[in-house]
Amino acid sequence: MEMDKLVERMTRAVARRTSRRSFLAWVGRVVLGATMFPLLPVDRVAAAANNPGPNANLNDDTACDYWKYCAIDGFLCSCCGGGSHDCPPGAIPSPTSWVGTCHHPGDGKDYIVSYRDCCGKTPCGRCICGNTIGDMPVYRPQLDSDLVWCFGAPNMVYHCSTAEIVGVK
Amino acid sequence: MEMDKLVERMTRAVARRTSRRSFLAWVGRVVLGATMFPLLPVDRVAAAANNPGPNANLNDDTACDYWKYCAIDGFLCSCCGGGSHDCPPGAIPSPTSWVGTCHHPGDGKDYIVSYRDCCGKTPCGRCICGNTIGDMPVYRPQLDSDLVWCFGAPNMVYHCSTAEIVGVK
Amino acid sequence: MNRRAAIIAVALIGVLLCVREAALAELPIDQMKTLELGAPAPNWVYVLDAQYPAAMISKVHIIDGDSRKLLGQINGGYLSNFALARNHREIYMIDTYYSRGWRGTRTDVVSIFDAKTLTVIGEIEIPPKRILIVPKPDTTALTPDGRFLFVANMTPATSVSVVDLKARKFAGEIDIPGCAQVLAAGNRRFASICGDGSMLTVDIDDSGKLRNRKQGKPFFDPNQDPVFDQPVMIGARAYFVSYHGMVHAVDLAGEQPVAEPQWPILSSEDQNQSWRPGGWQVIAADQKSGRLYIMMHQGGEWTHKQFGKEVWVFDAATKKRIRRIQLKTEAYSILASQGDKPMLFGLSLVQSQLETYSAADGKYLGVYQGLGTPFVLYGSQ
Amino acid sequence: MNRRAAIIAVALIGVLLCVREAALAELPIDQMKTLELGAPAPNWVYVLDAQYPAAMISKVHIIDGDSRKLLGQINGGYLSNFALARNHREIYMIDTYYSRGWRGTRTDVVSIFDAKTLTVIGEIEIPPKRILIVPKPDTTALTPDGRFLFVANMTPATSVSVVDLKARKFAGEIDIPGCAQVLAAGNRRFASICGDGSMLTVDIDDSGKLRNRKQGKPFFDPNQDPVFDQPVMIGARAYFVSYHGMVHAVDLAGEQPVAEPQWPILSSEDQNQSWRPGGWQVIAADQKSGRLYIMMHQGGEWTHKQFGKEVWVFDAATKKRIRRIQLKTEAYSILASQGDKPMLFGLSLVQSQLETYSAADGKYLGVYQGLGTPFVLYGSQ
Repeated sequence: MEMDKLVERMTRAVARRTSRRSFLAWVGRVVLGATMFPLLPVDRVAAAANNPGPNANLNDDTACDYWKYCAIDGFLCSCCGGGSHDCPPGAIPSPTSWVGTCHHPGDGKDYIVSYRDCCGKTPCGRCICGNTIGDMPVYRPQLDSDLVWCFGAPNMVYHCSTAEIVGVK
Repeated sequence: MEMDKLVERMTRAVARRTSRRSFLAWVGRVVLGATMFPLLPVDRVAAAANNPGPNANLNDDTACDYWKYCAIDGFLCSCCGGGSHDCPPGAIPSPTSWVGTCHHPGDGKDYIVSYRDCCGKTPCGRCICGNTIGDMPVYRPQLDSDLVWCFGAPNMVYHCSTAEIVGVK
Repeated sequence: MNRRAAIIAVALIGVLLCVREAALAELPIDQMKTLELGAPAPNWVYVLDAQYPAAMISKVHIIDGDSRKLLGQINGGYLSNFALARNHREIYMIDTYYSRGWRGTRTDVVSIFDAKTLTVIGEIEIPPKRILIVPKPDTTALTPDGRFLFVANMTPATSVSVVDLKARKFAGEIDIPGCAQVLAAGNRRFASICGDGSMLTVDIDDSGKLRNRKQGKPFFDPNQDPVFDQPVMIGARAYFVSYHGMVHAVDLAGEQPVAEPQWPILSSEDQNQSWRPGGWQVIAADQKSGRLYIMMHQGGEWTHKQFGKEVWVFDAATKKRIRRIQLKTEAYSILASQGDKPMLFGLSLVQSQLETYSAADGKYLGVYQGLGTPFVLYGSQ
Repeated sequence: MNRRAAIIAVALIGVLLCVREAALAELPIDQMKTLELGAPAPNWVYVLDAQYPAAMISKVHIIDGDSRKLLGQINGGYLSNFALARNHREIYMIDTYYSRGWRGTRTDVVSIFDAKTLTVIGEIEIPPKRILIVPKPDTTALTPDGRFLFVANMTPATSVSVVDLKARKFAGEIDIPGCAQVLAAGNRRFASICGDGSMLTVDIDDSGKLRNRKQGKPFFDPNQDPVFDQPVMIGARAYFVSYHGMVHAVDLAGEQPVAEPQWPILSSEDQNQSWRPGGWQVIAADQKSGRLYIMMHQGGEWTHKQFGKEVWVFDAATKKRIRRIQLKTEAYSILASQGDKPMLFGLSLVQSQLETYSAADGKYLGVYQGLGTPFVLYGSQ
């Protein structure tokens, strides 16, 4: 039954949801004068990223194996009225996020992807997509996928997850 | 899967939960000077009650077919840390309720039963037991089983349902 | 958080710029934003999800019936109700909140959403008396001109809160002793269903105050054959169906409520097969064609909340049955859309899904799943 | 409502009395009341249910592990935490609420429940900074004497809110830069885990103010083999298990945190079969016997949140494995009770159920179902 599948996806999801292990967030913390957490060099973040490589799907951004989602963790905004890098109506992009690196099988390049949460509504509940590669405990918050990472957003209620290309490695 | 059964019971439940169609409640309304709803004579209430008669179970008050539950509607407090006529710890008996009449297969008597909600906590979610016999639309609120009938309780949040013997017919 | 938000945002921009310097990607850099809803289509449907068992936070799923895709979601409070402005500019959630979620001080508000951005643009506090009941469409009504919102109250004494949406304020409360719920029967009129089987119409003035009330004659016997309390409106005419399958039309536009002669939806053969109307949102209508859609099941006395396995289509004018539509999955609520290609929606509470059918021929079109504990369907027109 | 409640109550009593006059039943008239909890038993377990997807209202199910019956429930807010006083007089929920359920002003409070009546007897407002994370036991800690409650904050800067439960007030905030979470390491001491692989101990005075802090030496390398951040305490000694199966014991009672030499739970054969610790609440302990219970699964790198299919029992003193317990259903969290007949609890998130086992021999005893989305188990001792 769908409800049951949904609940299962939800509950599994909760185990590995939200937080964006981000050097952007780290920058946020620097600016906040709270930079006591060791910074992870980008290449370590890259190493921690899940890279489906040749298997990545290039077309369907509502699928968990979409190339840009190589390390996304949460409900896909693409299934919630948003897009792969757009919040659904009424949800606010968190100014803080986590960055991963995804390989594009088409052009062979590695892209730096910022995983930004959309906040301000209760969990969307659709297209849960999570993996725990590179996921660290809370003493490494910038790598902790269980935190609600809506710091700086109007409120701390998590709605869904996006993947924003911010550059090439 | 249990979760799924639970959700199913819940959702089915919601369709026919709570309200106590009560002449006690009616008395409440009289006192409140709001007695514009036609009073149902007790025998009509009796007629509206669901009477399992010979099949009623006399022992297990956590079962839906327990004799005293002949017209109960909601989550059984007996499964929620309460009893057949006791609220679970921390839940408050609603001063307003609905009255039904249940036949006791043992002594052959018809007992007047007051169905009082326990309020002040979110739905217990266990042992949903509901029937729609005698259930009326909201223009007959004293017979409407979809209302949250916690009028007079500290708040209007429904937790579970009890069945209190208040007399013999 | 605002100072911090600002600071973080600035830092973020800085970093993005640096990153962009280095960017030589074939793929462009994404520009993250928040989407807005496009122009509403006739087959959009708004599904009200009470989110049991948590129950204290409601959710509305806005779904495009044609593509069966989620367009967006909005939240509400405890057993909230929903209303959409006819001009599609605003959405209203009629909410109950407690200061500590499930305890503390109760506050009832009308939350005003921009219907395009789905952001909260205003809030009007109303008396903490709104009826708390499993969601029904007629616990709230919006006047056709969008000026006034009516909210049904029960304490258990019954009244209606009048909200002036133009002035953004609570305009007053009008008692409706012996009656319940609220239907919009004009720009300055609402109607309620009464315990004696009659209807009440109440006229208000431009300030939202009571002008006069008219009690109609009883048109059904609640003790013998009660009508479902969620009628469908065609213009200012309310169509009720009864537990035993009689249709009652009540004209609410005149001096006082006037009921037309009732007519049966069940043939003697139907009765022998114990067909009955039943479910939650039992009756729907196609305004243009004047067709009525009624959800049916087979059962005995007091089975009025059994899930429906068929939808029967009637012509309200000829009072004849036009079609029987088999539902793929038993439904608890139905709705008909109002476009040129009207759609029939079947909402399944237990399966937590919405099925779409062609209203013209009953053809099954598809399903949308994962709707929580959904009770009520609202159309975009 | 109070005036009304009183009036209704009076009316009610009146009616009950009348009815009683006429009562000649063989069965006595019921006297409705609200029950209270009896004396807590060692096998009572408190299950924290985050109630996803609604998420804004938490629930704690209090279950008697012996009878597998529900004793009562209490509610909380958004991703709340739980703490039980050692003297069983009070229960604390560390809550986040928004003034409009899911929007509005955020308020964080410690809600104080009478542990016998489960009614709210007090509330202490704390800074709206508490860490919002999938529930973990060590986001909150209670001193053994029950005087102070520590609440872990993250904004994302980290700190600890100190709550004086005796004075019923927020005592102050202590920054723990570079560290996170909170463990009680004495009546005036808490400890946190730091990003460099060390631990921090912080001593407070009787007013809850910072007295001094000691940073221990790094005892693990977060980049090579991170430890799970939910250790189990035996006395003032914290036992951590790492992703790769090393046990680290850290003594938090001394002048500064001192780690003992790490030891492995995996033989080379275990490693060849790719056994690993994993889940959510991964490690538990029997205080008396000094036994450690660690949840295990078979998987590769980064499978640290895979559900566990076995629980391995180790003697913390001899560092030897005593037993392997097969779980009937894969679990996400485990707990050992502290009585004479210790019980092992296995909590299944997806199946939403709690399984009980004899900790002595691993015998499966039974299951309790219908727990929503449960994450964390708390014992009664």
